[in-house]
Amino acid sequence: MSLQMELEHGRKALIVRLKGELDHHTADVVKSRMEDAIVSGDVRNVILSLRDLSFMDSSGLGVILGRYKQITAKGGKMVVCDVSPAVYRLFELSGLFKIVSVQENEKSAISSLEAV
Amino acid sequence: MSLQMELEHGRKALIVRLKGELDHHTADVVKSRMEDAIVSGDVRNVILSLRDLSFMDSSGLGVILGRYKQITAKGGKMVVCDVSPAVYRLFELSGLFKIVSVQENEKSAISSLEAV
Amino acid sequence: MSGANFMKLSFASRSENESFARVAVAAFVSQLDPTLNELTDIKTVVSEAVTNCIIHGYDNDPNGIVTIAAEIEGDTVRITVEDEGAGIADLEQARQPLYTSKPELERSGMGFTIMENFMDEVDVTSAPGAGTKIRMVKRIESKKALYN
Amino acid sequence: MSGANFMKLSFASRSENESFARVAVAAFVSQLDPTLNELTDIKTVVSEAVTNCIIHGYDNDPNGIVTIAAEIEGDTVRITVEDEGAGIADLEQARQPLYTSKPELERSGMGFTIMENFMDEVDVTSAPGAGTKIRMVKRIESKKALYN
Ligand SMILES: Nc1ncnc2c1ncn2[C@@H]1O[C@H](COP(=O)(O)OP(=O)(O)O)[C@@H](O)[C@H]1O
Ligand SMILES: Nc1ncnc2c1ncn2[C@@H]1O[C@H](COP(=O)(O)OP(=O)(O)O)[C@@H](O)[C@H]1O
Repeated sequence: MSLQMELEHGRKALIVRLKGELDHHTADVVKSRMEDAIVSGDVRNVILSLRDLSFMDSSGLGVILGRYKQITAKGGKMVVCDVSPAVYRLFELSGLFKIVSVQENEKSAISSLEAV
Repeated sequence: MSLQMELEHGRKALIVRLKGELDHHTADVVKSRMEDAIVSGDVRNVILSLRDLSFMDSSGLGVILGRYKQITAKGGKMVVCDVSPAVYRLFELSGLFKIVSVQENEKSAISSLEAV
Repeated sequence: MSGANFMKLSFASRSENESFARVAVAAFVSQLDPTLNELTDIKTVVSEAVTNCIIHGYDNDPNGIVTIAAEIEGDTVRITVEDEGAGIADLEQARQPLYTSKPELERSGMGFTIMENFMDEVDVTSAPGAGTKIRMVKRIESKKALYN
Repeated sequence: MSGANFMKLSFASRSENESFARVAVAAFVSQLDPTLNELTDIKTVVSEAVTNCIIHGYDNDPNGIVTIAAEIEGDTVRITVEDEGAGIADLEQARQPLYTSKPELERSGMGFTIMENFMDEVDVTSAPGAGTKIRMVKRIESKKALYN
């Protein structure tokens, strides 16, 4: 597979790390695994780490926005971190960076959740 | 370009290091640069390092055999070193490893020239 | 080089081919010695256009055919991506940022906007039932810089 | 997956497309999750066959067209590489290890031998003036191992 996922249930948040290529083909598995984890687990917030993501297109924007809506509907927050310049550009174009909090790395993502 | 070449005039031999992909398209420049160096310079032997070669096909066999013939016609020797398993397999199939000396690395290639 | 270099690629409308399509086009374009950013732009727009053929053109039916043509002339690459699927009734609406006809599939509606932002020219020909053809043009800067 | 996945690729007979061709086929085949060795085998045979179309089929004329088709069915990949060039008069001689009709170009005469050794099946159709078509088949082991 061209996308690998790692899910870690942290104290403050579910940490999801994506590795590889996030496109329409691989978005499905990201959607269903995150959806399941958020619905079934005791998840308050989500941190999505894109550090090892080598490619993303607008299908990635869709799946991120979808999970953002899901977690905010539960009263939680979503933070995206380790965003490459290419992905950041997509965030800017779509206005996603205006609604989803973007942090430099996992550490600052966790602190940003604690600060509130 | 998908192939880079480094030529170093050593005491015992001209050391040629190839990096990238050696195919029909890139074989031309390898041929002409090595040919020129062997003809014009005071070159007795040739060491061809394939350590950073990521791809080679039968066009590579052709250009190596061509330079082997050129240097042996001048009474010199040719040693190939840092050969990947994939390239070694091509050497075996073609019988090239029976006529061209294959050494593990540049150091042993140089020693093998001194030994004689 | 005499004249333009070209390639034409057709494949089944399966989502597993999205990655293949963008790698193939990127490998072709890399003859122009593009920067990494330019290559990412090209991969992204190909991914957008091909995904649209599969999802919207063929409604996820794997039996359709997606066709890509690419041409390199000087420092310019021309890419067309084409399907013989559903077509688009209202092109102006379709090209609006954030517009999508399939919000239930979590589409972002950003495909066309990305193509327009990442390429120098984007031109769409489409009609309901007659498929969709996207023509895109990009000048590769790195090569230009070399010749200055 | 329903049925076979396929792709078809045509391009100008220019040597700069050799690298593009093998990357494209490798990207397509990587859906089968091949080992690195298997991928190298595939790249190598595509490189051999495409190079032959360019050098021998079209005598280095960049105006010819090389066509590759690839099909994945189960754990098997079928690849054809084809030109509409000179063709081969004596196929048996052509397939001999070390035989080349162009020793002046430093050809090694190992192209066919490599294809036969790296693929499970190799089948050549050719006639003088009518072009050459190579059909190759390889079963990808990694996938097989997975299903055992
Ligand atoms: N190849 C196509 N065939 C049919 N309709 C298309 C095609 N490409 C785009 N469209 C239409 O244009 C709309 C906008 O496309 P786009 O900006 O890529 O957003 P998205 O793919 O996220 O929906 C799509 O929702 C669809 O209705
Ligand atoms: N596509 C082709 N068109 C015409 N002749 C070909 C083609 N492929 C191979 N041949 C003939 O078969 C011979 C052997 O091919 P091969 O084993 O690949 O060796 P090489 O390419 O090094 O000559 C070639 O020298 C050529 O005469």
